[in-house]
Amino acid sequence: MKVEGEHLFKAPREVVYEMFNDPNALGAAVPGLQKMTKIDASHYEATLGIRVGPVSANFSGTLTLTDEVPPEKVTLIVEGKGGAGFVKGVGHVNFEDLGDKTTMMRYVGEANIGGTLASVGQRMIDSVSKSIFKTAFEKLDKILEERWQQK
Amino acid sequence: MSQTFPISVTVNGKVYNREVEPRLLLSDFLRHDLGLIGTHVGCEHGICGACTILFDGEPVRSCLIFAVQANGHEIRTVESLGTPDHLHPLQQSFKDKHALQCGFCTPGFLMTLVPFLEEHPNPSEDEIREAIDGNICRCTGYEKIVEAVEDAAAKLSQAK
Amino acid sequence: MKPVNFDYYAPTSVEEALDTLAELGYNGKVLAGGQSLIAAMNFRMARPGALVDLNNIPELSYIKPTPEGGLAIGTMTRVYAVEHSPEVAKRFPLLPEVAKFIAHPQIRRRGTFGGAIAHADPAGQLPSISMVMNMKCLIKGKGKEDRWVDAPDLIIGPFMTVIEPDEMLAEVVINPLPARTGARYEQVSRQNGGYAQAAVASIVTLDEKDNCKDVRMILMGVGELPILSTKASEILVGNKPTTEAIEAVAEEAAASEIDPATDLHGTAEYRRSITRVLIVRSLTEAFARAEKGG
Amino acid sequence: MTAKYLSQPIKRLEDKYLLTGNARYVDDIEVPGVLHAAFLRSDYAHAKINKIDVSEARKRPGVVAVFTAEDFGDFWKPGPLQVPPPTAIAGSKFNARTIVPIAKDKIRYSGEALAVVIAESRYIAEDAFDDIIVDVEPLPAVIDLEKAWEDTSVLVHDDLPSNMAALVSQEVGNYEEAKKNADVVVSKRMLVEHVAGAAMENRGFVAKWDEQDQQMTIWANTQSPLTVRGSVARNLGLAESQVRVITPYIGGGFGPKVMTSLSDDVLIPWIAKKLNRPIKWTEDRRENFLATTSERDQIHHCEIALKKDGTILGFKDVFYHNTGAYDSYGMTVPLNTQTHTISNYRVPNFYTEIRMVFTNTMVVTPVRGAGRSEGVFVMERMIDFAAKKLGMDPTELRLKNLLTAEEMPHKTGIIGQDFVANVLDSGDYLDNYQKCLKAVDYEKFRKEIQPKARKEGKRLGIGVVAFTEGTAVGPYEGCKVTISTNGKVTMATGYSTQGQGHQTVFAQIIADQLNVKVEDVKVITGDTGSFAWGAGTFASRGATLVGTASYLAAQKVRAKIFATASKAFGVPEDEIELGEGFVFVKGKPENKITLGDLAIKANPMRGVVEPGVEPGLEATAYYGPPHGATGSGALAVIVSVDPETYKVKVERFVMVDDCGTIINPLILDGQIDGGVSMGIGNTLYEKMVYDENGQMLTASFMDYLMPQATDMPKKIEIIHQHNKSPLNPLGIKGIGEAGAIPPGPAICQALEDAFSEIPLEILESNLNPSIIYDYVKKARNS
Repeated sequence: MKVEGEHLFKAPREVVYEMFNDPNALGAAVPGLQKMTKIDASHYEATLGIRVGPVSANFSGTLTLTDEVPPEKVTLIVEGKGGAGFVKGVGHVNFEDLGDKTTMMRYVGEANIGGTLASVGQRMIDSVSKSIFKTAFEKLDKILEERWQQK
Repeated sequence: MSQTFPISVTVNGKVYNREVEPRLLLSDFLRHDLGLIGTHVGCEHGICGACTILFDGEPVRSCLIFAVQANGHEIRTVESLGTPDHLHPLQQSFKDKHALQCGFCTPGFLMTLVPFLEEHPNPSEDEIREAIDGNICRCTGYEKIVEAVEDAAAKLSQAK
Repeated sequence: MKPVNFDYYAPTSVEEALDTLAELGYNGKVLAGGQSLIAAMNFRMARPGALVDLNNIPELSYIKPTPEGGLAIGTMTRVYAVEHSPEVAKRFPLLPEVAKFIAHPQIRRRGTFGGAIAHADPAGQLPSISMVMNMKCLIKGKGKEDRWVDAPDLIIGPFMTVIEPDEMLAEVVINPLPARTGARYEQVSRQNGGYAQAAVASIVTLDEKDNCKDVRMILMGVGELPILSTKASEILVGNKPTTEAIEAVAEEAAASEIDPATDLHGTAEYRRSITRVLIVRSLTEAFARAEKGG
Repeated sequence: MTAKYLSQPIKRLEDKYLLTGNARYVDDIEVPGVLHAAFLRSDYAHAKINKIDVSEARKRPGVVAVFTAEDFGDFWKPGPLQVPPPTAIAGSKFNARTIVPIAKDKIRYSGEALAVVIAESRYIAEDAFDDIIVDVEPLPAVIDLEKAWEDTSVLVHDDLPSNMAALVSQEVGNYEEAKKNADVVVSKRMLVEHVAGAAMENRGFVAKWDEQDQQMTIWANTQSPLTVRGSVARNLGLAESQVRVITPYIGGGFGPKVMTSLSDDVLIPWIAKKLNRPIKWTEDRRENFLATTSERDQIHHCEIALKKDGTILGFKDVFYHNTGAYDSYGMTVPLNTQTHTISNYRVPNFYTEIRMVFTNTMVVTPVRGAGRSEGVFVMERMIDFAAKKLGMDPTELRLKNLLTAEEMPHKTGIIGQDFVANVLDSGDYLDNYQKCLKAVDYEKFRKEIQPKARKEGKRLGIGVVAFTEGTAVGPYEGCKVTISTNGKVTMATGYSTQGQGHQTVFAQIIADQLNVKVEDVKVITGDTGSFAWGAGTFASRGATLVGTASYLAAQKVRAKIFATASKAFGVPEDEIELGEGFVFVKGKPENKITLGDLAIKANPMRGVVEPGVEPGLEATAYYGPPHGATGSGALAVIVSVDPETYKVKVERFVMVDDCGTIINPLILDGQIDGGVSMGIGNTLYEKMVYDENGQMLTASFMDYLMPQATDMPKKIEIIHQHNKSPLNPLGIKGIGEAGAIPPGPAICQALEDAFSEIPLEILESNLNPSIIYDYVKKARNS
């Protein structure tokens, strides 16, 4: 499944980039994230419990940051496995400084979903993934707002 | 074994008292605990209709109800209709019109149609097709099932 | 395909149900008709720790008139009962019209009105209809004041509502529609009883000069959530619902208000295209019905 | 000879059991002490297995045993070639990589078994999946057929140089030469999409080992009980006589249940023997989509060469055929495609090339229509495209090239699934087509109905296509007919039945020969304890092969009746008359001997059964045809398309079919109707989809859409032709797959016709409104 989109952050590019490298911020943004442990500078282990209505899926997996070009771009690799299947997502994230202390983030990536989720959950995947992104951005906006105000 | 619940269910007029795990599907309970194998299981997600039974007179999917929920209720399965030598009029029409082939989906159709014919004694073809849309038959292409229902409706209303 | 184990509770009163839900918290899950939930459990996609079965609470099943002339529907009322209720047909003919599209007769016999709304399936018919009809949802929780939530505020995400784990949807109230109101549901699905690829429901009211006095239109299956159109009222209210005006609504709403997905059964572009078509069909018929008195 | 029952609409004898819930299917078999098996299946389509840790699962209460590939030791080995490759075709290449019962080092499709849990209940067995730790290294999946064929592709089988499973080409005449003389050449790339058999009953298997008797009893809903018996015996080192396979009532087959050497039929008997406990496995619907075989899935590159007047000079077809991860079932499907591509028309020059590829999907084996649908689809589509280019009506082009009765038998020269050169034995294909045009009133539709509808803003289109159905292939089938001492008749065959009405049609044939009541003939199908020879239920061969064997065996018994009666009455045989259930001497009907009493006399306790005479009123016969009998027909459909939503409705459906002698018209029409619903389903609803990572996305009826009652035309109008096959004494040809074959190309033609003002060209076999929308949009913009 192709994942593509953009989001306007109301903060300068450096701040946004910093947030994307901050496991606490990322962790807070991801719905259902239960635990996130740093392995090294760019590797994290995480457990995730996604509850979508009656459907609940627990995943354990890793988050890797690569190809970092601060503050322009970063690639996120998420891998998770659980009883309902697995998810592997690669997202290339670009940050464009719009000059007015706002940053346009554009992301393009691939999400591979496997197992029961993929084989019988097709009709839920789109709306649910949209919802996860939406919730995540809302949370990131809030985090930025707080940080940016603090600065 | 997790916790079990005592249940008392009337199936085809007979009272059964059993202990069941709450997760036991009604379809499995009927088939394997009570040995009423006429109810068939085709998909276990509520689409194929093979497991249709009457729950307090209403046609429902027995794969989407837990046995424990049948406690105190009345179930009817295909076994309550006719016997090989004394077929129910609808069963006879199915036979006469060649409305079944492998027979696996047939009990589900019958249990959907028995209450349907009670409510619609003179159904139109469109009504019949809509009534059986929740039952999948891979063998017959439905045309002969529709004919059988028309035939049964005519017979039943004449008998009244 | 067999469900995992769970604890089972079969309260016989609302009070007992609320006690149990409060005790279970996040571990508990209401079992209403179960027609979506048990299927998901059979696939082991859903693994609730405990189920609180509302099927033994007869007091949750009813359709009764409200003093205002509307209807109050108990959460456990079967969809089939709503579909075939003369009371419902008389006041809200849109409901039986929609109900026929919900899965198949056997599912409607068991599936419940409140359960379907609380399930908040973005492609489900009843959540959308509850929104377009602005139904009032009564939510109860142990030790909490009863609260009423408008349906459009109930659903906050796909399969997500504001109902807390210790709460339950108890009743849905539909207020009477004004005179000269017409409604129409239009849906495209691959098959009879299948999931909607796109659907539109409109409720319109005409004034004495045959101008559009009010319009509510919902677009479903074409976004993360059902979408209440604002374009429809912007363009139509105060004006004659001409073919051109209706087409303008269709054009604009389909272009800017929806975010359909591409999936196995159709592309986003196709869904956009049929949404446009369904808006025209739905509004045209709704206005025609309003003209006839609703 | 009486023919009281043949060709009569005898109501089915089996129905009364099926209708009342008294028919036992495999999941209905209750064996005391049974344990339940469940297979943990791979989420990944392609991966290297590091470790599968089942130690925790073994500790779960209620779990009796858990096995992975390692636990089977030497017993684990790739299965046999269930169907060998066609050695008869010169230059053909075939790489045998047969299916393994459970993944060992590598996973090759999503849904492949990784472990089998044996527990007190299926519920507990599935619980134990949560305890199993699967450590694998995912590999890129091979899915796209054309890319898979390239040398640069990732390999499904690492020990092969490429993903080529087979490369087989056949040619009659010389296509390239013929093309030089052509006025018009059309070439296209077309897809024939992947569909499921989707019998309503999933697969199931019960094995019971009797340690004292050293006997294995198996209940299975297989289309090939004798293959299962043979492989279980061989795998376990038992004699065939120690294994009895019983097929109870079966809830539909449609092809996939013919595949053996799967996880269940290989591993469960071994486990039952090892644990000395009966084991039951019942497949669930998701497993059925993931791990039961399915079919179609071909990509064709076709070219047709014609003269200006529409005469076909030649046809070329290079096609990719997906075999899935393994190719145990040989090349039945693509060979069927090769034979059926040109089997309707005079095509003097034909080049056909199969590129069979391994991919990371479940194995492909026949599904109703098997290969024929694909061949007919591409040929019919190409004729439509050629007609457009020639400016001819598509029906006119067909009328010009269809084979006639005078040309029968017609050798196409293409070697088919039975490894013999295809001979079209009988039929009048032109006549089929003409009758079909007349029945649908093509002229009236063109001149009146369609223009009128168009004026009203409705889009109607018509499609009329021709088809053949290769049926009744060898090697052989047989049966044993016995008259019991109660005068009733038993027939036993190794052939298993899945709802085709065999219990009735075989009884009809036998009842006529023996002059007994049809309900007094009991037919036992697919029980190796009753009859232990045969091949299996496939290729619409039951009525023809077992039917003919029934006829032959009954004739032998009939001869015995006369011989025994002659001796009993002391008169020559020609003075004996056979009444209904008894014999008497002509002119002396008052003195009769019932067949039951005669059966006692044929097995005397004293006296002599003369040398050369077999005792009892019993006989066995076999029938194997020199080559298959080809059914044929034509189909006209009228469809309407909603011009705004692109939803399609089949308004009329008129089918002409020629299957030779009709045994039972009721059952015959039922076979056609069922095939038709599958054909319409395959065209407008059903599609199995694997994503580029090899995930099966349609593993439930939520996404794999089965045709429903309201999806079907109101009436399937059927016209029967009666050109008998010269290959067997009754003149029978098969019918089981006919209905599934022509709906695809007919509906495509009709859709193009509904939009005749734009250059619409449909190049795939499965459509939905969204796809039609795209085609129309593209055509409008071109």
